Amino acid sequence: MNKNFIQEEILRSSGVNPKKCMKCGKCSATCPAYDEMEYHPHQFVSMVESGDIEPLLSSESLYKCLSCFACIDRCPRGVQPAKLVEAVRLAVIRQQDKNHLTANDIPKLLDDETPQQLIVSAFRKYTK
Amino acid sequence: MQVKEYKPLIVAFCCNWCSYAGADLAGNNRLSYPADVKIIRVPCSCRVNPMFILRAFQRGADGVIICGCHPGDCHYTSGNYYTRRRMAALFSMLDFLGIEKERTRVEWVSAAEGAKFAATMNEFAETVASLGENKRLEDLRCKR
Amino acid sequence: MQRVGVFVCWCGSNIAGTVDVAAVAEALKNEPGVVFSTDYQYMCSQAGQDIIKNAIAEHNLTGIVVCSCSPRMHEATFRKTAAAAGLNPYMVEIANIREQCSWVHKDMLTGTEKAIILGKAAVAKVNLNTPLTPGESPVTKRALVIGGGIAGIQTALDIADAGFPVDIVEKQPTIGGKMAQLDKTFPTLDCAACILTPKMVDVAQNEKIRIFSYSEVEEVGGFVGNFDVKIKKKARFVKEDICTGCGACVEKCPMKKNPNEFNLGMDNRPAIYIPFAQAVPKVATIDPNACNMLKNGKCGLCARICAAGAIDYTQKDEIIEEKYGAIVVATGFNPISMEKFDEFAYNQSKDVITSLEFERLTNAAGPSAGKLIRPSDGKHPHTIVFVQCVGSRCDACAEKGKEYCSKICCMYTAKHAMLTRDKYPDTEVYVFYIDVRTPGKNFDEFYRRAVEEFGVKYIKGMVGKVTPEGDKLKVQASDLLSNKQLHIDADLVVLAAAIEPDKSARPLATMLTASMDTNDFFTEAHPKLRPVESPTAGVFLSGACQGPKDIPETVSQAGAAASKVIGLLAKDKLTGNPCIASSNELMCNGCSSCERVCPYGAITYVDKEFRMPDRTTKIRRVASVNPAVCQGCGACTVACPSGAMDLKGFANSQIIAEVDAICK
Amino acid sequence: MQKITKDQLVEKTVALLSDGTVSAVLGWSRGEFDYDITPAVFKTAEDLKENFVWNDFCGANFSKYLVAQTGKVEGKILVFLKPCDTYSFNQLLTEHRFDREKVYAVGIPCEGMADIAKVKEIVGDGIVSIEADGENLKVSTLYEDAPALVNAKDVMAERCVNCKSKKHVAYDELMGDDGEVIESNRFDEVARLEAMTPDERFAFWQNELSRCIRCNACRDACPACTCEKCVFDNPASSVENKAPANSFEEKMFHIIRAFHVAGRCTDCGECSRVCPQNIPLHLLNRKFIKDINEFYGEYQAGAEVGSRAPLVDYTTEDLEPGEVFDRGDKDA
Repeated sequence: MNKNFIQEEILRSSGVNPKKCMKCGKCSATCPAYDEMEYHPHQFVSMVESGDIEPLLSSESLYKCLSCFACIDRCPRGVQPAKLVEAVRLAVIRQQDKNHLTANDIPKLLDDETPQQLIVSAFRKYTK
Repeated sequence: MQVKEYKPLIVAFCCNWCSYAGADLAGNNRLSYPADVKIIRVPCSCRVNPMFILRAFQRGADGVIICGCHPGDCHYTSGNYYTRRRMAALFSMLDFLGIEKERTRVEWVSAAEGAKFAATMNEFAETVASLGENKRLEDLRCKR
Repeated sequence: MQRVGVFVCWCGSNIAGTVDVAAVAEALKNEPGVVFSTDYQYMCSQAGQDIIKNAIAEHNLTGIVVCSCSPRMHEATFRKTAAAAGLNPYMVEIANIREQCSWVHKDMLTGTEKAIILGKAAVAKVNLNTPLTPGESPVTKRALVIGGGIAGIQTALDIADAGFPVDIVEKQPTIGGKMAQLDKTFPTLDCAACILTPKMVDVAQNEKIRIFSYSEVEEVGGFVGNFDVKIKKKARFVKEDICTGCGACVEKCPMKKNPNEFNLGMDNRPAIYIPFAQAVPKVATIDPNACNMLKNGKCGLCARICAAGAIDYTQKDEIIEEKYGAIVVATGFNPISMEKFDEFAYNQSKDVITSLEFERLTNAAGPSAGKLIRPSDGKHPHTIVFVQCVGSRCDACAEKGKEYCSKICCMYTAKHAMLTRDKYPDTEVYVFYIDVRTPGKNFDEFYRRAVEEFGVKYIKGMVGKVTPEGDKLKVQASDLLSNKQLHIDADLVVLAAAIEPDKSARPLATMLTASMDTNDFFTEAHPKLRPVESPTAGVFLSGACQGPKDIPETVSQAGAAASKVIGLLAKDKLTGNPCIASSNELMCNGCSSCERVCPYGAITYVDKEFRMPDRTTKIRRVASVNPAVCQGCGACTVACPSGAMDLKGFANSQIIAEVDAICK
Repeated sequence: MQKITKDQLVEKTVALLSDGTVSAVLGWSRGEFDYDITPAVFKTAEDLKENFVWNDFCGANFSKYLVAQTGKVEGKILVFLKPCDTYSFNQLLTEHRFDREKVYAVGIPCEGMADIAKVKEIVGDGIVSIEADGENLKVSTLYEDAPALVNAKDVMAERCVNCKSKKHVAYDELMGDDGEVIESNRFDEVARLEAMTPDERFAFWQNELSRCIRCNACRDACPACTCEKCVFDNPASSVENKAPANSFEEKMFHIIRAFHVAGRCTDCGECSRVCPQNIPLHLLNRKFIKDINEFYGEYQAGAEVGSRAPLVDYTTEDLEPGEVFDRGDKDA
């Protein structure tokens, strides 16, 4: 997968427009996992915008984000950094080729243990 | 038999405050455009009634262009916004009836854009010329 | 049938170089209505104009066509010529055969051919011209200024200075507006009161100015030069002309615990109050929601104590009707509500305040007598965090903030930070910014001084959240340049709240039929060339009601609005453009389409009785155009499906005649 | 088959007439044939009992008649409104065309009206009577002894097949149950034409519009065309009425007519119903409606009184007239 393609995929699946960002840093200011992260929420936005995605794909930061969505709530421009983080995670999964789930796969995953919530969120994520 | 050379006839409705002045500026700077373009002065592009456009086509015009102030710059604050909606709807309808869409156009030309005026007219005249005569909207009784 | 004369100008060789002028004159002779046709070297010269005048007399012409340069150049000239010869000036049409013909075409044949067609179009049009007379309306030589802040004060003073009477309507009990609440003003740091209060006194003492304080505009009718305005003077339960402003009642009033609006609720005032010491008019006002006498009929202390006998518990709202020639809107701004910005804990801690509250805290006449303290415990704050752009430049949160930049916050925050460091060098002052915007004379220098001389710590980044913990405010913020998250224990957090137009502006705009943008700022007639006029004739804009502004800008716009008003009031009569819309009542459906597109609110409806063919009568609603307000854009003529609405001078039939002539 | 019966309507009307609530009734009256129903003003119970009709051919939209009739009647006039008629009713109120106080509007449900052209396609000419018979119409002709049975669904008018709403948006009293706004496929035919090449579209319309005889029935029946004087009847307008001597005149008429009602047309379909040449005139109006919905957001004329028609409105972000076509190309 080339760089541009990944960038487009991330933008598409997240639905985020990083150009709306005015670089105020409120996302990072509000982030509870800030100190754990190598790349901070505002950096995600600017790196995705500039297409500098490779470092993000291999960064631990991806999994430090708690998806608390404080950044989405606080961002004055509606950029939604957490959705970008999620999209980058998805891009990683895609690269590992475990990327898709179709409706036909669902029945065999169903058992008494698995919470339905899980199936729903997996479905939401892996069908994008 | 003498073949009459085809020259397109273009009617340009120009807003008094911007494009008409833009046309004057084109003249001042001696920027030429085809003589086929004939300008009718209106106080605002929103004065242009679809009836005028159809009438021009009916009487044998090959193209009609409406020039107004850039959106936001209307002398009357909102006239060109109405023009934009009306003409979008009208042009879409003409297209729906199978009229070549290239024959109608709206351009925003300010009083300072003499060069843009000339360039627009040159380009529009060329486009219309390449379409040939207007046969779909003309009234046969009005033909020269 | 018209008797049309055609005059083809050579313009030296400008036209004659590429157009065979004689051939044009000859060709147009055969057009319908043309009884005379000639050409001349310079039609605009005295000799040329004489040719026109003589021909009008000699051939009894009812209309003339001049084939010459652009009408933008000499239409006015030839109209005057026609008028001098006794012809209605609007019976003149110009065929533009210079700018739009001879100058853009190279060869004689093409040029001549086109000139003839343009001439024919002009002849076809003039055949349908009708004599037009510009409408005249008298001008009421009195101006109304709505809003008594610095914008309204300056506008009123300037208009009064030119000798015209002015009324100021202010909804608060005193004029002065926001500026009266400020401490110092940037970038020169004069004290706001020192420069404002003399102006307030000037207003009070000016014989030409009447102040309707504690009043609101109730209804606006009429049009430019002739507005009819109803003003509601709210009952203040104190006779304004008798009250001396001694303040004895204020001192004795037992109902002391009411939030003081002037200090933004940071301290209390009695039920009867004077907003501040320099108030104009300096008259007490009773708050009917707080006064025990007005609520329960028990007390009456102030009436007993008032030596002048000014208290009147029976006072009622009063409606004043007045005529005005011009109206200036100066309704100003307010900081937006911080209620919805939970992350800054504005509702949770008294020590999170807005910048305007900070102004009051540092103002010598404020709740703390100018001593910078924490509102919660009155202690001196050691660490102060200023947050910029709170609610400004907010795209995502329309229900919380505003999309635009509020313009003044960068500068007043720099001022606050600088003054704090100056007066209390022991404090640590942080300013969190996204961008520092300082366009303005000596503005950037001012901001640099805050950083370089006064040691204010400017940090590029935003505050993410403020958490009250004990007596501290935990501020979590990002420092983008050093890529760190900061945690600051602050004593005071000051929010630079976005500003928005006053809530009274929207209903006022409806009353005035003045247009507004989506943010409720008044729209100007032209963003560059007519910035202080509203598109509605006779309505002018002053100050922040048109967009965020600082004081110097407000004052200069106030002066500009005043000069526009003076220019209008100096006229005895307004002559309008006669090329305006008019409705044929017989065909009008009364459907309101025209009214909806009219940018000027020039169209109203009247019920008219019509005789029907069967001899019955029918009452129908029909459109009526106010000639003093219509500007002649023609938007209504296309909105009208029946063609009842037409534009004089650019009538449907005239334009169609032009189209036909061109396409023939 | 209509759910509400003629007797119910007559009973209701006679009651309102006799208690003085209304002094006249705008209703459907027997015409020359069973399928040829005429709008009429009834003033007496006798007249109503004798001549009032309610069947599958009562398509006429009465809203427009209120413009003239409210001025002629002392007291209130009762009008029957099918769901689609209520939109026209509101639109005319928006345009201040009649006095709401003078009208007593009775909403009645509608199961869809029949199109006589479709009936004739099945049974042929010479129809002498048509009666409702359950789900069917019993059609007797001159040429057949036994009446033909035609399923009402098969002969439903196009506008009813693509009914946009069974909900009444205006009434003083509702008879029967109210329905819902329907997601119809009414724009499919417009979309089909849009997908054609310009030449095909031109040929289509040339074929349709060349049949126009300029009888003005479309205009006269249209509830949006209530002008005191139509531009096409006004010698001063420079575009007054002309016989259709060639291909363009009627195109001009229909384009301008559609433009004049654009944003105001409620898509009631009366134009096509009354066209003696069966020209699908409603497609022109639907094209404007479809465009307006796509360009400026969904708008249903008449859905509420006082709404601002899209063509007398604007936003600063509207699309440019040139983009109208680019948009089409993108879709393709």
